[in-house]
Amino acid sequence: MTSNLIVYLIAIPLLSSAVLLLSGRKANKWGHLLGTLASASSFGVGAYLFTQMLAQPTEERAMTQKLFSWINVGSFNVDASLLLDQLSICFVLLITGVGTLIHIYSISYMSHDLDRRRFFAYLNLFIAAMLLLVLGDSYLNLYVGWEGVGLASYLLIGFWNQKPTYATAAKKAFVMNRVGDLGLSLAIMIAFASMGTVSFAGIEEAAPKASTTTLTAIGIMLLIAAAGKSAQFPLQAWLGDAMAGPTPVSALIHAATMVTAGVYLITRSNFIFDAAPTAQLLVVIVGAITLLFGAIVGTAKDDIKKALAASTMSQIGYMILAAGLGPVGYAFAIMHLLTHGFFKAGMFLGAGSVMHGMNDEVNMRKYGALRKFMPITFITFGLGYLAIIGVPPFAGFYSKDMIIETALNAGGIKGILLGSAALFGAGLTAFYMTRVMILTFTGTKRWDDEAHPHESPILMWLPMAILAIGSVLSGFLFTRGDALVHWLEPVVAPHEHGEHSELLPPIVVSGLALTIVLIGISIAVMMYVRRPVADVAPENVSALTKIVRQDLLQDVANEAIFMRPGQALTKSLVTIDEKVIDGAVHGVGAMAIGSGSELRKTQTGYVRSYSALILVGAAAIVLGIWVITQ
Amino acid sequence: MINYALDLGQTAKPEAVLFYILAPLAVAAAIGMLTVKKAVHSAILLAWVMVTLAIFYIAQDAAFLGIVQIVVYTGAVMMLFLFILMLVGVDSSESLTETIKGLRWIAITASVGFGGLLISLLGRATLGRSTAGLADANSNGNVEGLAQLIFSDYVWPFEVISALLITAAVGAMVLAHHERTVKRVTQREQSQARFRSGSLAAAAGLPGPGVFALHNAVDVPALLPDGSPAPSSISATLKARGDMLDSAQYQLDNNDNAAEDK
Amino acid sequence: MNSANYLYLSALLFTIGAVGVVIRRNAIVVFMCVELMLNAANLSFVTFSRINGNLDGQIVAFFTMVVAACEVVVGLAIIVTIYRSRRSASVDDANLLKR
Amino acid sequence: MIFNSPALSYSLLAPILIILAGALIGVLIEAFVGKARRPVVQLSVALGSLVLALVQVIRIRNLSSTTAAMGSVVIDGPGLLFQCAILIVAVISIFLIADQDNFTSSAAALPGSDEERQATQSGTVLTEIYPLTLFAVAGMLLFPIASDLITLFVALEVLSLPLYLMAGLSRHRRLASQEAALKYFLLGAFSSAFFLFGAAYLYGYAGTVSFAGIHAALVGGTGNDVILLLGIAFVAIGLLFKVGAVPFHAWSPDVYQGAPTPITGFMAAATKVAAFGAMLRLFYTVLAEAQWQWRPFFMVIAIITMIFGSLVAISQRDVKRMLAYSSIAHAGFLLTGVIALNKAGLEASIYYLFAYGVATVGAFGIVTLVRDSSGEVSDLNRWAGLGKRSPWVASAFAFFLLAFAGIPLTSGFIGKFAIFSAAYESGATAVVIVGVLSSVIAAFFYIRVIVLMFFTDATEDGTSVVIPSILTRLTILISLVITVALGVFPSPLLDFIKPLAIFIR
Amino acid sequence: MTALLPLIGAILLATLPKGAELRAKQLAFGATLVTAASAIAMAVQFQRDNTDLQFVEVRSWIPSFGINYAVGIDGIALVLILMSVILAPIVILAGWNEAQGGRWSVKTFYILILVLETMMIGVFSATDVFLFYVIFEAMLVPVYFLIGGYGTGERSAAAVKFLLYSLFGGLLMLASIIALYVMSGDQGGHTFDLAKLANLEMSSTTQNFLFLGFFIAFAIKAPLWPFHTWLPDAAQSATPGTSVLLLGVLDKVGTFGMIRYCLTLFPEASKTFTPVIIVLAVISIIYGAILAIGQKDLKRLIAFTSISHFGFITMGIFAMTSQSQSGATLYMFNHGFSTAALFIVGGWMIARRGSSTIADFGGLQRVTPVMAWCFFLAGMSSLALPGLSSFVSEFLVLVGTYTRYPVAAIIATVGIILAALYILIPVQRALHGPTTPGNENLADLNLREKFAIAPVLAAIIALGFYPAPLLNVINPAAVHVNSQLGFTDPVPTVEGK
Repeated sequence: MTSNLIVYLIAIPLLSSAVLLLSGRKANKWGHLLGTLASASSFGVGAYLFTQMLAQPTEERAMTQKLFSWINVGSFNVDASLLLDQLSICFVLLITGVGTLIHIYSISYMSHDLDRRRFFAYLNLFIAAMLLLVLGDSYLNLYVGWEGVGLASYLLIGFWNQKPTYATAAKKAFVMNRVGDLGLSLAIMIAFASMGTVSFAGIEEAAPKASTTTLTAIGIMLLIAAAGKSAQFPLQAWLGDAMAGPTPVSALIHAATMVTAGVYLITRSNFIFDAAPTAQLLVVIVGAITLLFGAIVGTAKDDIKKALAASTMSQIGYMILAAGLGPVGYAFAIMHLLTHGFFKAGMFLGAGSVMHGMNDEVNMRKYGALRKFMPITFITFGLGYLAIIGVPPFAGFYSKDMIIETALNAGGIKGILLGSAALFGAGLTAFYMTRVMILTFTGTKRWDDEAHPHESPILMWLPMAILAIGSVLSGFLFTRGDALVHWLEPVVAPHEHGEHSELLPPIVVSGLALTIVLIGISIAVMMYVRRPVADVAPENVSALTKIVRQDLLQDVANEAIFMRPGQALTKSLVTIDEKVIDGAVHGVGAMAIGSGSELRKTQTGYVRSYSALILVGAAAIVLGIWVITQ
Repeated sequence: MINYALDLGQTAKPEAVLFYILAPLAVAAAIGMLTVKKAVHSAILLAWVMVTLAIFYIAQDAAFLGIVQIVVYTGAVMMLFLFILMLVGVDSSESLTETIKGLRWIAITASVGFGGLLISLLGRATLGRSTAGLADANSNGNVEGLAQLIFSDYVWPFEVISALLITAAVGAMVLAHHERTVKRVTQREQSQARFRSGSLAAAAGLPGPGVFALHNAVDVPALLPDGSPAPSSISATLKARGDMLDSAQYQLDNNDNAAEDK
Repeated sequence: MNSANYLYLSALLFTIGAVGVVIRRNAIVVFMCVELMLNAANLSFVTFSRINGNLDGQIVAFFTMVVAACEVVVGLAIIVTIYRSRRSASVDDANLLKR
Repeated sequence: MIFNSPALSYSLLAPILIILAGALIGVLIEAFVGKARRPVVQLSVALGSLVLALVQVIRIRNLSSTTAAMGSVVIDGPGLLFQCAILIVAVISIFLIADQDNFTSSAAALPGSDEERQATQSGTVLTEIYPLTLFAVAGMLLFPIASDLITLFVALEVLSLPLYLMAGLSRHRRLASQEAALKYFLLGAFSSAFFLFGAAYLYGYAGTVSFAGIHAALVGGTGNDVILLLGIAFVAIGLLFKVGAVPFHAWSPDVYQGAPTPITGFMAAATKVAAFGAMLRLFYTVLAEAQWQWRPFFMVIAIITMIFGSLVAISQRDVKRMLAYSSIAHAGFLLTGVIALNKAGLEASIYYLFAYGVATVGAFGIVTLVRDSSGEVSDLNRWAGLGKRSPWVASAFAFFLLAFAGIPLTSGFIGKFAIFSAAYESGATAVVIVGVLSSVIAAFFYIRVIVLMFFTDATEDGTSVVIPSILTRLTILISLVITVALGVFPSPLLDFIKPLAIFIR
Repeated sequence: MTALLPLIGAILLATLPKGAELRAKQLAFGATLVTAASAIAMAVQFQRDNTDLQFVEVRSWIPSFGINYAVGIDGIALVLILMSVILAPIVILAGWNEAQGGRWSVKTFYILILVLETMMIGVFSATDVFLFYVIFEAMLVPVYFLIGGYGTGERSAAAVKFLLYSLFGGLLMLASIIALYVMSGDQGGHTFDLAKLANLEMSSTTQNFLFLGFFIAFAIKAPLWPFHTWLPDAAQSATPGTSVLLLGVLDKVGTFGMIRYCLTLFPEASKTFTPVIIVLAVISIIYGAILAIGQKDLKRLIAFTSISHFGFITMGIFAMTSQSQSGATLYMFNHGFSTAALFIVGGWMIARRGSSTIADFGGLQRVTPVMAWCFFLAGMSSLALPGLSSFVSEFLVLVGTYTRYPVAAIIATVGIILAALYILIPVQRALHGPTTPGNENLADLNLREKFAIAPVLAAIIALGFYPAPLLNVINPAAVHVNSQLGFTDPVPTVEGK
């Protein structure tokens, strides 16, 4: 049985991670090799399974592997069981494939870091967790992977945690992810309470019978989860800071794989969203807002990684938008996810390469004219650039165009709004990505003399090149004969064509999109080629620019709404605990002591007052008798 | 008198007269006991109360007790009190101002309350029977009746009470008896010691009790009531030799000051 | 006259004795007040003896006298001891032990 | 007129007679035996008579349920149990009393005088303590079995007078000791007067002084209750004074503090047993039918006593005073046993009295050990760090305190449990709840002492624990063993008590 | 019975001469190991599906009150006993030197620990209410001396507060026990047998009052808001080992008592009070978490996290679904281990640094990577990271509670966000950032310490993935508890597979 192999997908990197972590410094020499090998073997297993799946007829492609009964209490039965179907294999290949490339890249990129072994251990851990996320056959299994990737992400963002800001960034990411996790766990609870099961298959079966309210509640909770993990509005703030991690991490986790888990979750839960229109509407709203938000933020970033991060956020907004459009959009969401995985990972690696050559400088205003020094990086980065802004025939064109088209066709005013947002986003994307290209590779050199820009070694540029090839070809491959759409059909509900009348014909949409992209590029060229670029960000800019530079005040808002009230609450509760609750306890004690020392004064030491006391006591008793014999 | 519920039957007229004369006197004496300054007076007043009670005992057919009350109580016990009073200082009088804050009020309130309620309660009480009288019980004589009881029914407490008497004796001895650890100094030895002490002043001995002298040397004249030295109180020889000390320094007010300075 | 009057007298004397214990400072006087209380109790016993028509009350009164005598011996011994140590018979001066 | 010669049933009275004989021999020894040999002889005589009396008590346990001495006493199960308890406590205490360091060498000498110094240096000891103790024990033995008011009153005085005397015989801080004697005596006499007055009313009500007669009158009474109630009230005041219940407690802290520590221990333990014995007999048998009148009063007194004792103990700075207030609180707990007025309450009270008595003697035994150059140190602050210097002594003391606090696995816990459950059974829920709450307060000050001994560092002045003499050691050890045994394995005693704990009227 | 083994060890220890510290430690460690082995052997013989009490032993103790030495265990008790006996040797090994700074000898420390262990086993296995109460109260004494004698800082004040607080609760319980005892006398003979007392007839008012007597005692012990204030002080002052036993084991007596006594003896009152208790539990969860965030002292912080965790346990118990009930028991076990890990590792950190203020640490990950990792893992367990054991229990409690009290569950779930904060903030301050002065030369874990912590962490991970061995033992007992009260799980609105 081939399904017995599924567990090895996860087990290999997990085991490798454990070995690397436990073996200590002894493993420093070969740790990175083991890590890469583990990832590659996992990819190998994945590829083999993929071929096996291809060999099966469509209906029999999905396979499950039950490992053991995990939690079994009353009617709450959860097996540790893995599900490999058409949707998860896409992710498996993306994760292990891109993952392996990034492992290879990291061997060189991290070669000077004393803790490279630990880095690889974390990467392996991440791969394992991410695979568990996409392979789990129930929400609870998914949850384990879900938090696992969060943990790996935390560890990797904080890899250089001796720098306090990095450590803070890691913490921020984890906490905001936990907000999302809250949604996921509530979704699971609601599902169990209403349907008595938490497995995908079980819920899919029960969903039609469940009330819309229940499903909407689950849907909203899942959306919160997705928003947390995928840095969607309003839980987007952590992603920019997450760039504190080493660049390969940004490429793998915060561009290609982990952040797209939200898209996976929504796609996987299609049976819930399809039956919960309100939740679906919320999904598209979140997607649309985020894609614009990310794009706008991206226009003002001088930090190359943050600019790419903003772009990631925006692109995932596209995916979420697509996933929110229902059965017509799931495949495109996944497609964009995959193509994005290639080009964004490639670009991040490119950015890493630039930083590698520039003494880890990240400020693009200190770059300029690097094309000559880093030709390979320039080319691979450029291919990714073309893909992301959606120039045909690069991968991004296919996937993004589909999403814009689907959005426009969503029907009515909703369609027009979503479509316009998507189109406007495309223009913005073109603008800021062009800006990145121009600032980094063209123009005049703005770097100091200490920097000696140079091309990266082969171990670094090879993965970049492979990813660049992916960014060029993948879109074409996926859309040829609607390959991906058909591949995914058994998982996401069948595609019902012609449900909505098309608002605009596809060719017009493509044209419109390209025009907007061109406008974006032109503005960028006008702003950054025609005019000299200052090596420090100009201060005399409009208020709007300032706001955009502050990420549209996301951190300010978070601070004002959550952090400060939270801190105030904490402080006041600490005080209340000490003063009021503990104070009451101590008060009782003090009262006892106080009344004790007051009563003690009756013991004056005078015999006569003692006899008076006896007399008073006797009088009181006589009084009592007097009263009761009345 | 107020018509109380407690009706125990009427007594003979003479007894009533006796009671109405003696009872107020007894109460007055008792109250007097609390208000006189001198302990001795208190003791005398208490003795009067006891005698009154003895009379009442006899009036109530308890002749033996009445006699015992006078002989033992008033005679022996009160004598003991008086002895001790002598020992402690028969003239010592006690200020009746209250020193413990609030005690007087508490005492008055409690006692008025206690006494008032007690009497009021007694007035409310009924026994459901009238006075039986002791004619039957005393038919063989009061003393015989008591003896019969003491030596039969109450022989055990009577025996035990001997323990009390022994305790009292042992106790008094423990507290008062001096175990001589060194031989007692005889008067002879004392006098020898005085003269051998080297100072003649010591030889004279201290003035006897009741003598208001501040100095007992032969060279100091006694003082007349106006404070001047009495010329006849000192030997002419000393006067002639000029060994006489100036008695002014022993003037009462000077001496007070000197004492304070010390 | 009603025999009950003896009881009222007894109660009155008892109360006076009790007050004396509270308000007098001289230990000997205090003790005499206790004696007054005992005497008051004895009066009650004798009166009740007559009322009840048996001699038990008189027996108790008799025992009380003996007991009182013993008590007086011990009590006065204690009072004298403390007087010798302190040169004072005031109960207020014995105030080392308090609180 | 025919004189019936009285039948006294001497074998039943033998325990008391043995003790009295011992006391008399003691007095004679004072007269005829040389000074040097007196302590040993006196101790042997005292111990011998106590043990003999104990043996006799146990021997006559099956002869119980009989009146003796012309109805003056009742020999029944509870009476014998009380006598047993008193005798055992006395045996334990006698070792402590035998440690003559605690008593003045010459009571007649002025405090601080040369005479006193010389007497002390010459090694004179006050052996009169032994006969006095035995007299007190005799009174105590008689107190709970007395069955008429005369015997009760006589017994009360027999037990009190020696105690008044002995309270004044401390070697150290003699002025305080004499003051304690004076206070104890004056207040004791005062309360005896109340007792006597109450007895007069009871006699007036019933026409007889015997308990059986009073009970009969109570059942078939003709008049109203006023005289009866006054009688009960005043007799109760006398008894409550002896046990130290609020508001008749005021003597106990002062006397406990001033008296020589062995006497304090003996007095605290044995007097309580005797007084509660008498109280239980009186209220369980004679006055049970009047419970609707007296129980409310007792509940109030019990509640006030428990709370007052516990609260005031908290702020004490002197270990003996603290134990005094603790004994006040315990008097409150024991009063719940009186209130219970059922067989369980009687059993529980007996158990409690015995357990408490033994632990008390042990605790005071330890107090005698903590001294500095000028004698016993009872200032709590100077007990700080005792656990470090003398862990065993401190641990033993801590254990006694835990027993007082009623921590499980000590005798105090079983006692508390038994007595509260009996009270609850009788419906006195409020008393039980107050009892439980004041136990918490009480625990507070016991624990404070433990903290002081174990967790506080010593002050610089040298308080030290003397090496206990073999006798003191015996006292503490016996108390400790009994306290542990009763806590862990109380069954034998409970089973022993159960069949015996039935009053006969 | 296994209970006697540590006691024998204690007696042996007591006979040791004064100076033999090492021997004392070895002996104590050996005794606890033997106990653990014997308990595990017992667990193997335990029949899982039998809901009756097993290993029952009844001996007459105080017949005149109907008191027996009666013991017997069900699945819940077994799990808790296992936890206790496994933690004991670990605590001794981990805190090999922690008795040194105490007021008394090392020997005394271990005697107290062993006596305590005896009582722990006893308290979980007692089936006689009186026996339970005796041990419940007597346990306070060794702990009191452990805190007061070997702790740090305001140790005596903390010890006194702990003792008085517990005594207060205990005595309230005593009042209830007395009432039960008296009632049993009225209804066919005095007894303290749990099963017989459970069948007493009483008015609902009586039941409510008696329930409160028990519940407040347990709520203080557990501790539940607002009876919690003794815990942070005690934990702050106690040695790490003592804290482990205190929070990990002793406080479980509170929650265990709720199951065994509150629910069994007073089913009706339990139902009456459930809403109130659920509210208190939820407050505890949130309140404990928020206060933990606000703490500056590492030990206090851990204490407050425990308050939050005990909120979960209590909520699980009173939600009375099979998931929540099993989850609550499992939670007790897991909390024992994760708190043990936190305190043990935290204790090492504090011992090395000489301060328990979080701000005094910094950058430990560079200096002492192994220790930092252990702390991190323990922290992750405390915040119930999926894949670790505490997740299973926490989720079971939540999901079980949700089916009956959705609002409570939803609010409680917010606790998981706060948990992230209260763990990650100290992790960041202590482990991350630059190595602050004073921390440069801290030593990493030695072999003994690694051996001590390894089983705890291994258990945390292993049981996270495979909790079945425990759940199989717990489930029948938990279902039994619920069914006694007449509770069955709410049925899902939609029947799905």
